[in-house]
Amino acid sequence: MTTELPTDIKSTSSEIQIDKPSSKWLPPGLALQKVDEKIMTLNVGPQHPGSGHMRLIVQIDGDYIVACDPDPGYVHRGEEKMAEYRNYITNIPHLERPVIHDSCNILYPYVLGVEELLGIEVPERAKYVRVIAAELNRCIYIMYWLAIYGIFLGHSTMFMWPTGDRELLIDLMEKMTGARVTHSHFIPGGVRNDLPANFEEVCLRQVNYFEKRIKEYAAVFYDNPILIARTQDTGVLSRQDAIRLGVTGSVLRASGIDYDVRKKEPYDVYDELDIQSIVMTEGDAYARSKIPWLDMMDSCNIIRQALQKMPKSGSVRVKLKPNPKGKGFDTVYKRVESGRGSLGCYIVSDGKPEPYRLKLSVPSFRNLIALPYLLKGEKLGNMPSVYWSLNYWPVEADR
Amino acid sequence: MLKDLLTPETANVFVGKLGDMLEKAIGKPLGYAINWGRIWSLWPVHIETACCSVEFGAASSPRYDVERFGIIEAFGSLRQCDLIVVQGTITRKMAPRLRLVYDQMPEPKYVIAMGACAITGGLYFDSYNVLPGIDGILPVDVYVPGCPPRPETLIQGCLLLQEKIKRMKARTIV
Amino acid sequence: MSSDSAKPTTDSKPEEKPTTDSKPEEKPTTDSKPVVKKPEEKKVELPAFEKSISDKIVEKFGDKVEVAFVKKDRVGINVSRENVHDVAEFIRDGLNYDHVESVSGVDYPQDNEIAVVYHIGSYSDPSLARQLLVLSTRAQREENPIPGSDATRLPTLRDIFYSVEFHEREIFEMFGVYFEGHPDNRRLLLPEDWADIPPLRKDFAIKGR
Amino acid sequence: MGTATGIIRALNSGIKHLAVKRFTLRYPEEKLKFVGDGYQYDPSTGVGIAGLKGRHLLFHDKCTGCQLCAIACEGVAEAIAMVKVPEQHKHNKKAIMPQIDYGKCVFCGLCVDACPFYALYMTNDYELSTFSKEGLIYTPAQLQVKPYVAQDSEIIITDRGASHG
Repeated sequence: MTTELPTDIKSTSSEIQIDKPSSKWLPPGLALQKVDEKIMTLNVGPQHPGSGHMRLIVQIDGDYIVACDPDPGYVHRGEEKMAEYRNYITNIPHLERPVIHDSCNILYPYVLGVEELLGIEVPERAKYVRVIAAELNRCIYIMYWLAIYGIFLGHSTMFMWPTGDRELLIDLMEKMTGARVTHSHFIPGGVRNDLPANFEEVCLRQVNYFEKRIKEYAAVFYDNPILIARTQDTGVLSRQDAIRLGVTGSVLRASGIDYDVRKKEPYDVYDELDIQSIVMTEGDAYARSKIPWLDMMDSCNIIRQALQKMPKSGSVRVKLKPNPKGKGFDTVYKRVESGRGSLGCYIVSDGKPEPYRLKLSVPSFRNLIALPYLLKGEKLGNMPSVYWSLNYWPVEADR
Repeated sequence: MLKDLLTPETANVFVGKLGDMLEKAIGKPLGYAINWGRIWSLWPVHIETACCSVEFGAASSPRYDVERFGIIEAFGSLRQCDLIVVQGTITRKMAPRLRLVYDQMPEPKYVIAMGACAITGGLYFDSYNVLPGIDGILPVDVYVPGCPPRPETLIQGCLLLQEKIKRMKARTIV
Repeated sequence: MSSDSAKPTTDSKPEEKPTTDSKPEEKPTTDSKPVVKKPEEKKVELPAFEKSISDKIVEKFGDKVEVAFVKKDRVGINVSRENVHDVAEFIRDGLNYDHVESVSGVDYPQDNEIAVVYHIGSYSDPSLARQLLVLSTRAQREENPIPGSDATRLPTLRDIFYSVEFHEREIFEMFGVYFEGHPDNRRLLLPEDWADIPPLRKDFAIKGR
Repeated sequence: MGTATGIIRALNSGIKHLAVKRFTLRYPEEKLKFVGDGYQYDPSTGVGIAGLKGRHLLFHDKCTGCQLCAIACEGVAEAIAMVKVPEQHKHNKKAIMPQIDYGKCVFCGLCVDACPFYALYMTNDYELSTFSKEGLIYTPAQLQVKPYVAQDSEIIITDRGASHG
């Protein structure tokens, strides 16, 4: 089942006839809209294993999805507003909450941006520690994503194995930072604490074992004919449309565009490390689900390189003044490659200890736009695989 | 003598006393048995409300394997569930939906507030869109602190809930 | 919460007036003096490639556009709201930028304006992979906003960059900027019963602050 | 690869796991081993010491009641409140010490970073679940007690897979 690719993308979400808010207006889910005799409106979520913290309002004709209107915002917590009332240091625990299992990566652009605003030079060792933490966190994120992908497809083994194996890396992060998922480890000017004794050795051993483990997933999951039958040629996103929709991360690379921020705009020490960015050209759900898995092997490689090149001793943190502030009006936009794609942070400073405006440009929100487009014309049973293959984490999209 | 006692006036009293004795003899063990059944089949509703669901997933991973205790098994329909674990922040948009889910669950039902956001609002104490804790909308049985709580803390909370159910009267909740 | 939000915040002092009117000759902030090391003042020269991009835009539009800053990998352009559509079209067709990465609103109550900042990047042109073009425009700000039916309006860029669709919906609900021509100006993230002013405006005060 | 071979390969890969060691940590009986005694901070060098961010430990003989931890927490979670303590210390004129509400605390450790007198550390204690909200509020007297946390297992990687000792 392939999607008809229109030459000119029309609005998909706007085709659902939802009345403008009025006094009698009900939430779109509670008001049943009668569109056609044949077409039925179906609400998936927010309490549904296949949607998570968001709702998809789908209209189906028989088994085929006619239109889909995502309804995010169930975890909208106003991070950006609250950031305007907190200084650059106390913002740190807040800004990692949108993706707690990828918390180093979501904090990364913010920390880089604040360093540029304040003009702080980071010690060399701290840069390597950050890269290791970020890559470990990327693997932790992808493993959790993979586990839920398995559950979505009814593949329970693929829930158990990744959640189990990701504990190996969580254990490493816990040794490093003292918390399982919410590390609050990066700070403008370096990292909070140095690595514990003989961390390098333990890290190398566990990462090697981890890599051996994830290679086994090929037999049970990626080469599994049932998975291939369910995901191949499902939700195809062509190269041209991927560019126009402005998607990012694995979704983009599955459509044949070689774009990885670590490679194109290297931050910290990524320019000294050898990174392959994996590109596939099919653009279907199978390619989108395979790229993160290959990314993890790449991450293991990067961790090994970083462990080798890291200075064995030295400072990891520059001492900051209390309440650091920038000089006058300034803006900065920094981006990093997170587990889901390019993650940007736009900070407007007006010379106070608090940011004047802070905007997180999150990959989940950018990928969401592809969902109504991809689901159009798919079977309803393919909805979970297409939805989760977009690498979408609702808490992040809502912020 | 028995005949004297069993006058029509006192018969009602005797039957009532007999009922009380039966209640004491059978009711307590029966209640214990009912509770015993309940504590080993605490199945949660599959509702993720925020980011604590990551550690909730980790609790059922092979490392912690919370199903050893007969609790928190990943399960389908909310009409057959008796535990709701509120996994983190409840926003103003989510709150009516959470209550809707809770109301659809059959009695008896238990609530675990997981994470600082569910207990008091946590980090989001001054956010414009977050409820300061879920006490206002659901009766909470056990509080599991942390942001997010470690799986061990969640398991400990679940064991506390089992302990609590064991001491509850089985028939107070019909 | 609604009662708090009615009163304007006090921390937006008029003397610290943030303006984007900085000239391109001004030194880029990437080279701002570091606190810890490198205390020397060095002569700033603008990066050549970024300068050529901004020159192309200035050449085409003359004084309709204003170059806000030219930093490493970032070019900032300020446009008035009448010209933003034309400039964006030129950016797509003439300069090969093809998608919008982020759309942020910034509220400036002291200027009585709301800035909408588009960060535009390119996937199809490898030479532009590092670059981001920061296109900034400003909408008129109303003291008592009625989102959708007051003067806070901007032309949409959705027909040029399709990827702004959800971003512009977010700006609409968070700042009350109505995008004319956008087919789908509906609420996205906030609860359905939200009746307060758009929350990311500066005069919306959060609890206890 | 044909459909049948694919399925057989998948089954084979699963069956091999019967020989792999059990990864489960039997939690209430055995507990995880952590690095060090919990997260600590050295104000003189400005670098932390790696460790678990668990429940706090307050040294009454070092706390001066300067409220820096409460100020640090103000922007994060407002979990720390300064309360009167009955005991008198020469360095603590106001006789106030932090009281931590673990219903609000997010275990970020920024209060430990803020303390200039080595008075506030974090420990390995993470078993804090209670029946009531009030039970989560730890007074200075409760924070003084150093918890005993059994630490007896660690991930061990052998040829037969990873396990907990």
